[in-house]
Amino acid sequence: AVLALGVVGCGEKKEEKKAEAPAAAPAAPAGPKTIIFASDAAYPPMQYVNDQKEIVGFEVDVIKAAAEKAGFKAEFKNVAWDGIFAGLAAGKYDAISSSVSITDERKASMDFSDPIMSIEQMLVVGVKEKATDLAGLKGKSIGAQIGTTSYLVIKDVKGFKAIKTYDEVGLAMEDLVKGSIQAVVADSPVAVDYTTKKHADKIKIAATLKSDKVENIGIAVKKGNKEVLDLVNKGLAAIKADGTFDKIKEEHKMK
Amino acid sequence: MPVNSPPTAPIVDIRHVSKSFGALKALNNVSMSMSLGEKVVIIGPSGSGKSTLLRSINKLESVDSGTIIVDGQDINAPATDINRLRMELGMVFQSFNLFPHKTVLQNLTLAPIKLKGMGQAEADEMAMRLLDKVGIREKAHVFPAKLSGGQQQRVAIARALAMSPKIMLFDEPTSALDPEMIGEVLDVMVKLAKEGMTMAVVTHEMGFAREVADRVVFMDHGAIVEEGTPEHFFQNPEHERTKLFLSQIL
Amino acid sequence: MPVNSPPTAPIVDIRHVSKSFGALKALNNVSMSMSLGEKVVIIGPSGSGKSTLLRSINKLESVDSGTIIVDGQDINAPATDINRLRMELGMVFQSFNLFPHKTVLQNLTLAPIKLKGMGQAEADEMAMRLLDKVGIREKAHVFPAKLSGGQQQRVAIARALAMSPKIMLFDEPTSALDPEMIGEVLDVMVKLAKEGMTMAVVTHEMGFAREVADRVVFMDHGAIVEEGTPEHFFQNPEHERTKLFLSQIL
Amino acid sequence: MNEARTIDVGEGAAIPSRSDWGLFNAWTISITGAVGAILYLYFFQSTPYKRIAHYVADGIIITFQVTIMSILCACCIGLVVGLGRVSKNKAVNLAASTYVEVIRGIPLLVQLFYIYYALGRLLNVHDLTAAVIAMSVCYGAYMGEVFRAGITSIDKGQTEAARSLGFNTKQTMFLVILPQAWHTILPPVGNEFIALLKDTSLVSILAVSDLLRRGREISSESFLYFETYTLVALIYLVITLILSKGVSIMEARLSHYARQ
Amino acid sequence: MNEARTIDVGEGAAIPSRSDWGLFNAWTISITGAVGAILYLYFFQSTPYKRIAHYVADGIIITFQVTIMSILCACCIGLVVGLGRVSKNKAVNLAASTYVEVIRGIPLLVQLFYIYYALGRLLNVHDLTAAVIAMSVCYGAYMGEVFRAGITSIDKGQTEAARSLGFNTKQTMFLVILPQAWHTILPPVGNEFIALLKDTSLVSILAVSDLLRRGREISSESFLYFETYTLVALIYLVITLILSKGVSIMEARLSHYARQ
Ligand SMILES: Nc1ncnc2c1ncn2[C@@H]1O[C@H](COP(=O)(O)OP(=O)(O)OP(=O)(O)O)[C@@H](O)[C@H]1O
Ligand SMILES: Nc1ncnc2c1ncn2[C@@H]1O[C@H](COP(=O)(O)OP(=O)(O)OP(=O)(O)O)[C@@H](O)[C@H]1O
Ligand SMILES: [Mg+2]
Ligand SMILES: [Mg+2]
Repeated sequence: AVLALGVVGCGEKKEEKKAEAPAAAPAAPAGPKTIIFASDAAYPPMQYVNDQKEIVGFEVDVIKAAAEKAGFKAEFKNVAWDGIFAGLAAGKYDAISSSVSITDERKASMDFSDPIMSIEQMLVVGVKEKATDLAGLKGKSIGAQIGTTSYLVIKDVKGFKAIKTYDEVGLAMEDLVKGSIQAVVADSPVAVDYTTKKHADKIKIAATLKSDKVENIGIAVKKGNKEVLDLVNKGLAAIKADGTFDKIKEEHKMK
Repeated sequence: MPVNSPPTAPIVDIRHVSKSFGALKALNNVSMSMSLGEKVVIIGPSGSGKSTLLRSINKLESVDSGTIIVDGQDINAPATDINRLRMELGMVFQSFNLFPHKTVLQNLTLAPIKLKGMGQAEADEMAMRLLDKVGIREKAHVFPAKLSGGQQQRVAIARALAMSPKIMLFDEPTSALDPEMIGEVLDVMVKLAKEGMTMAVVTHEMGFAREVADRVVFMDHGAIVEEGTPEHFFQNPEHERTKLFLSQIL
Repeated sequence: MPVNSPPTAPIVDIRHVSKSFGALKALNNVSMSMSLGEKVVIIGPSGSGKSTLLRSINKLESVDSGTIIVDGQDINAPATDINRLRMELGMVFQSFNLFPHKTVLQNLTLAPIKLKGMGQAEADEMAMRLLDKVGIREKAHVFPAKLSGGQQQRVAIARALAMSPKIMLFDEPTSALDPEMIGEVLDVMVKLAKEGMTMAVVTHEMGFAREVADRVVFMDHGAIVEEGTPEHFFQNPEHERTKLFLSQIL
Repeated sequence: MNEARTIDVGEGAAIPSRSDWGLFNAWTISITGAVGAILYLYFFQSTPYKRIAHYVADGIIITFQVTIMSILCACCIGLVVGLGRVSKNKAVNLAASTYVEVIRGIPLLVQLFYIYYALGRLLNVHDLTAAVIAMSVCYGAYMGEVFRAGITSIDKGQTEAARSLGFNTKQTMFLVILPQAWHTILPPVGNEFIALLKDTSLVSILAVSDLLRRGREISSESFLYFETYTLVALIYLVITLILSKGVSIMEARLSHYARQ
Repeated sequence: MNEARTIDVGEGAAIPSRSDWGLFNAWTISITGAVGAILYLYFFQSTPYKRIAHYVADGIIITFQVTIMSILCACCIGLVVGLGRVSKNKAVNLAASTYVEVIRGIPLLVQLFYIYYALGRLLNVHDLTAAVIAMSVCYGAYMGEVFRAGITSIDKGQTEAARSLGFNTKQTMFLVILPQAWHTILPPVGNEFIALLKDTSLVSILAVSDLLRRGREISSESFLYFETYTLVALIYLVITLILSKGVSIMEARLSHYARQ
């Protein structure tokens, strides 16, 4: 599947295509609609940049598969997370595919597709740390990526020495490995990825933070953009129905 | 040179002009006029307002009150195109002010080409004629920095003449020059005077004043103290102030 | 003033000293010595190496070859503590070089306090005595910028004296002064000479040389051309070059 | 002093000049060291440096693209602002001065965020354009001061001579003053170019794929922070050193020209 | 020209001076406008500006903390570098010059990443400390040039007079030269202070909770990008305007002092 999406080149190429997008690709007049997805591609294994500078990952593959089924063309654009919603509102792209959790606050300013999957918030700590919940980390420093639901979990918890926000979740993990902070809260797929692949010997998952609500991730579109939403939902439903979704999950070794 | 106004009407008419710099009255109710072809030499001690008077004629300095009529036009009237009028008034500065990024020839041709729409060839030819006149034809393609002060000032005169002005204004054209070079510039100015150019000259060169001036004007403290022919002026000055000045300078 | 070396041994002994600035030979195999209490006046045209010679005595200028012995110590020897030795050598510059951020009194006391560990009170008292001597006691608490050139130079002399040097070096101490002020500085220098100070003075003041010098040294092109008593010097100079120089300067 | 300060705004590189012995030699040492280090790492420590080098290479092009487009726009803005700053028209003058005062009072990074996110809704431009706009707006203010200083460095007599020949204000400026001012203006513009090139690293925060962004991408993926940032720093260093030498040569040429 | 350039490194604010009519008035307009806008937004547009203002307030303190600590360290480094740059000892001189050349050749943001992430594993320092180290190392190079220019601005005669009294090099520098040089040094140091304050916005990238970081946090959470960045920019503007007025007053005082 990875090879099939090798079209996306460097930033420049993407821009050119974006500019042509409204003209509905004159070279192929009857061609499928192109949807541009913004992605904070520093979020392995969901979406990240590989050695060929392509945006790849689980969610990317899901969207590509859905696109095939629903008959649209998906293009990905790397966007820094803390401005990703501003860009959507400004119409710089059609949708956000960046492990966006569906929350009530966000629903107020954008529309969401059907859930792709549910995730949980996980507490990641150093291998020697004994604490197994947030309370056990009082007096220590904790971090999360800026503007994420992970950050919302810790934002209002009292008793930490410092609550730090990072541009990228990887930078938070790096600080954890370095010892600048003692814990990171992150989405479950990301937490698993970092603790099993990248820094298996240095950090571990201490706990899954229980919540009374189920947290789902989905594709965000500008409020009222029904056309895109319908296409995405159609594709998602199709791949879930025919087992493609589970196959991709397996490929990416997701539980 | 075409003459538009009847010979009796003055070509420059300065009436009750005053000008202050802050608290300092640089010009204090000055009136003076020049008729076509007349050569007026303005003298006076430093700071007496000579330059200010000369510069106000082509509005490099704008006056506070009074009127200045040049060639029939009030230079301060809103309808007057001062840039047009300035083409009638050639000005030569103490510090030459040649354009250092242009050759001597280009210094002469720039304004005629850009302002009068003269063709390159015509302008070049005219410029060479003028350079001949001031005696430095051979320096046409040299940059000003390579010239001596005297040569630069002669180019500056030629540059002003290139616009075929009706009147030439000189503000101490030889004061910045070494003694050896003063002569060559004065020679050009005398030649110009003999050809009938209307000239207003601020200078300390009394020999020039004696030889060329139709009228000498003596200024002090922003006012014209005395004026008259060179003969009157150098032999029987009326005012004490004039006598004192002449005794110092001669 | 305690004398360490026997009176016969020279207190300054310059032997075969040369010094170049790039291609220019500022000093060319110069030898000269001074004994204790002697006053030597060095004269010569501009650029002849007078300043360089004087400055090389306290190593403000380091020489290329030759030796300089001051008070028994080779100033270029590695073992010599040049900062210690400089305390024996008071220097007065053409441009005064007072410390503008210190009062007159502090200018005098800074070095004795910091370098000799003198107490504040003792230093102040000594400084006031010296200011008395140069005649500007009343300016003790004023900043140098408020003083005239002559006053500044007298302070500079007092500052040098505050370190109780054995030898005083003067490099054209009056050249930067207006004529009215030259006298007041020379007076102080004459007084100092009368008290028996060893002095090397570069100057164009021939009157001073006549009155004070034990020996006059004439330099040209980096070499000593002629030396002798003032009488010999001003009445019967031997060399053509000396005669020419004296004829120009007197 | 004031005059001098305003023309010498640059936070560019340290320009090596022959009169500054230390800097002149330091330049040689630095460039030799930096180029040597890059070559050594690339050829003798191929893993992982070769991989990093290939990954970040296209970032250098983006960095130059942003720099060159921004400096061109900044020069245009700077010319307008500089003319405004010397204008006798009080309203124009004040407008230009206020622009300079406000823009120089706000950090470039904040301006970047502002233009990108805050104004993003109004002017729907893509990243590279937003970056270029922000850099130009910011450097336009600095450039304005450079132009102003260049214009005021020309003797008043030149204006008077031109005006007395009959040229109007605009002709005087473009035919007489500016052609002379560029000698004064060019070296500080070169310096601003270097400063701007360094500051383009800030656009990496907007996910523009410049040199630094590429470095951040590969380091966060490969965890080769030390190796990546060493290489990125060396690349920036070599670029600015070469440019600063260029400015130094230009300065020497122009001052030579000015003397003749 | 060279001398002047090196002391006037500042990318600080545009310092309003009485001799610059336009800038002087522009300052008044800008500060009135900025303060007025903040007050208006806070009191008459309380939602959402009050919320934003309260959220970012503690960021201002961090910004000042980083600025003040960094400028102090940078001054110390600058003094050492400046002394090195004027040293007659060729090795010392070259070391100082190379430091200046290299540091000024690398973007501050790259230096920040380098110190924080690349060297971070070796020297495991607190983020604030890393920020201060990086800012100090970078500004130390600029400050070194300020000190160097200040030192060389003192007449050579002062050194000669001090040396001839018997002071050694160090005593001469600290008792005679530096006490005089601070008049020349202080205004550009003030300017560097402003430039540094603006550049502290970069440390927001290291997850230091300064003013800009706080702004980014609240805007990414509340989606009030326009409102947040407007307020943040205004706060920065007011701070730098006030500081630039301070520098301007200091400059006038010192030049008055120098005249007396
Ligand atoms: N732009 C100016 N601003 C302020 N004062 C000025 C200005 N131009 C001239 N002045 C003052 O006005 C007075 C008259 O100046 P002006 O140059 O006309 O004298 P002048 O007779 O030409 O003297 P000089 O022989 O020195 O050239 C002088 O006191 C001068 O200082
Ligand atoms: N630091 C220096 N660098 C280069 N050349 C120098 C230096 N100091 C002196 N010189 C040159 O050395 C020569 C001797 O200089 P010195 O100052 O000793 O002459 P002087 O006799 O004192 O002249 P003056 O009466 O002008 O003071 C002069 O040609 C001078 O230009
Ligand atoms: Mg005059
Ligand atoms: Mg001398």
